[in-house]
Amino acid sequence: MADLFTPAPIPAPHTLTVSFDAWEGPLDLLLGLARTQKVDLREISILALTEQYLAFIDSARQLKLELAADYLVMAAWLAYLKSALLLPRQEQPDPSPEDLALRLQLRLQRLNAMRDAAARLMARDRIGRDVFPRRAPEGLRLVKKAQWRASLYDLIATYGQIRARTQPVVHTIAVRPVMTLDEAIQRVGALVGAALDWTRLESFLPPDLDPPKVKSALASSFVAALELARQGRIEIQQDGIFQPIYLRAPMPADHRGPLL
Amino acid sequence: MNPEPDDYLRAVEAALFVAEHPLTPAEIRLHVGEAGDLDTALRTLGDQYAGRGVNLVERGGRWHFQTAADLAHILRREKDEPRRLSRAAMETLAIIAYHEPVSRAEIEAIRGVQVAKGTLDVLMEAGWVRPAGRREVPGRPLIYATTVEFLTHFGLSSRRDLPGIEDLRAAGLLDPVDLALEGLTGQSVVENDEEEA
Amino acid sequence: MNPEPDDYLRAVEAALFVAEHPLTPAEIRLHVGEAGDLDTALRTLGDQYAGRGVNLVERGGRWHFQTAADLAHILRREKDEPRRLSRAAMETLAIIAYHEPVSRAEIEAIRGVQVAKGTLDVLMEAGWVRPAGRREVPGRPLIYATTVEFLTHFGLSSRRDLPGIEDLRAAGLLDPVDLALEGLTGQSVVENDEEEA
Repeated sequence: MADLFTPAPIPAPHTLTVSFDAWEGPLDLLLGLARTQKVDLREISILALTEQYLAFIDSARQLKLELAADYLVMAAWLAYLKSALLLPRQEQPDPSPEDLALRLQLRLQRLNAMRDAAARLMARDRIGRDVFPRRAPEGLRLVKKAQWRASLYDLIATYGQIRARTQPVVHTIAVRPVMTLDEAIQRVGALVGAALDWTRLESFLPPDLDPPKVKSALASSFVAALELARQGRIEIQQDGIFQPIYLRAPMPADHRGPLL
Repeated sequence: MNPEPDDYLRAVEAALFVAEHPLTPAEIRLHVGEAGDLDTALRTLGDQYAGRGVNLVERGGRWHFQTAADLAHILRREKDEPRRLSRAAMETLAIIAYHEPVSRAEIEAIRGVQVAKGTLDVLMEAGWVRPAGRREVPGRPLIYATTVEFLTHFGLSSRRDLPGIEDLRAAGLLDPVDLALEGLTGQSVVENDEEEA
Repeated sequence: MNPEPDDYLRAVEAALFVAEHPLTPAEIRLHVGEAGDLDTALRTLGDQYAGRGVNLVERGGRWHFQTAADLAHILRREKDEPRRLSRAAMETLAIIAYHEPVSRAEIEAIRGVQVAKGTLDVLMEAGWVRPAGRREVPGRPLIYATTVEFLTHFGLSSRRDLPGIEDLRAAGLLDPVDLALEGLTGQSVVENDEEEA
């Protein structure tokens, strides 16, 4: 802020010791020069300002100061403006040099206004420099209180999962609907005595069986028939592969038909 | 406030206001100098701030402003933050609900996993679980049970409203996960079907 | 101080006292509730603290306590010195504050030099300037504006408090040169109007 509160060095061509670092570009330099005219910027003579600027640049050149290009561009433009302003009015180019001069004046006014505004802004009572808040406020605290969410479904579903996960898996062997071989031997042995002629194996099955049990009964009865035949208690006949199987009680030897 | 606090009083007030910690009179004087009667200024400030939202207090020879004790509640604002229970907490809660009262070891035996300390804390903080005495076995472990708030939250009039094992089974909630998956893939699970029926 | 500040006033006072940053009325209400007239309470507190070593101030719609400016010398510490701004940064800040929102090209038009890369960064890092969208013109340049922290730091209740802003506006010094030129030469004024609105 030192550069703000110390007034810009007022350049005068005969005491030129200015470093160009002090200027923020040619417009800034022009504004500094304009302030030396000590008049309201609205009253400023652009022609006089132009001459001041060009003299300043010349002095700088004689002192072999390094001049940034934009200062030289401004110098060239101002030299043009000066010559145009000096021309008789009817010979002046378009846009008129008066308009150009006015434009420059307006720009200087605006830059000057912002420079003053910046100074007044910086001079305000600033936090941490002029006014102070508490250095260690306790702070307003926002305490977050957990609002736990869980539904009854979550609860019971979770419990079900625990039980399913941790219970030993028990394999139960189902009791199948079967007819045992003993049952079949008894049944077939009893019934075949009553049959006089060849009778199909299926006829010896109990009536009203469930379909799964029918197969079991058929298989058991077949094995029972083989067993009874081996014991000589019945005879078996089948005409070909996959043909019906017939059973009957044993005949006297001469009546015996073809054996299986 | 008083119409015209003098500059010395104002300086003491401001110094105490910005201070990072309570100040001794000597520390205050480092700021405000010797141009006034510090004891009087502190007493006057104390009187002026008495009964306000901020008071000037002296503790062990140091002075500082602090908020009035009865206003503490407004400086700490609570905000509800909805959160879901972790899986571990949910399982623990379910086991307590179905088996209460249970000890931690029993919960672990049922879960097949250790129960972290924080898990029970969360359930107690939520107000759903409470310690319910000790089991009279060696080690006298703490046992846990559910609370009335638990019943309220889950809309139960009593623990008997919890669906039993058979209800869970009927709802398919006891299906082992892999079996349920097998069913989903359309493969035959014929034999077990009959068992479940 | 007043003999009997009511509890609502006391609560507002305490909340502002402990707050870590300036509070909006909405933030204050979060703590003190709706049981009183906040505007009145703030005005009353402001009056009560006026002229004291500590004042209640409003900056950009936020309220905070701060020490009185004339006591700065006893409170300032060396390390408090705010960061020095370059002249470029100060001018750029002023231009943004008085013209906002402005684009970089507009800042450059006023200053007659390019805005160095770091200048806007410094102002944004200080928290005083923020990007405020883009101007809907070719190139869609970024535009900048000041922040609430800017108002707080420089002790401004609002941008209307910017020193001399009404005079500058009345003098047309916040209008772009082209616009002013057209006005001066009696030509019609057009395009830039909206930007200034």
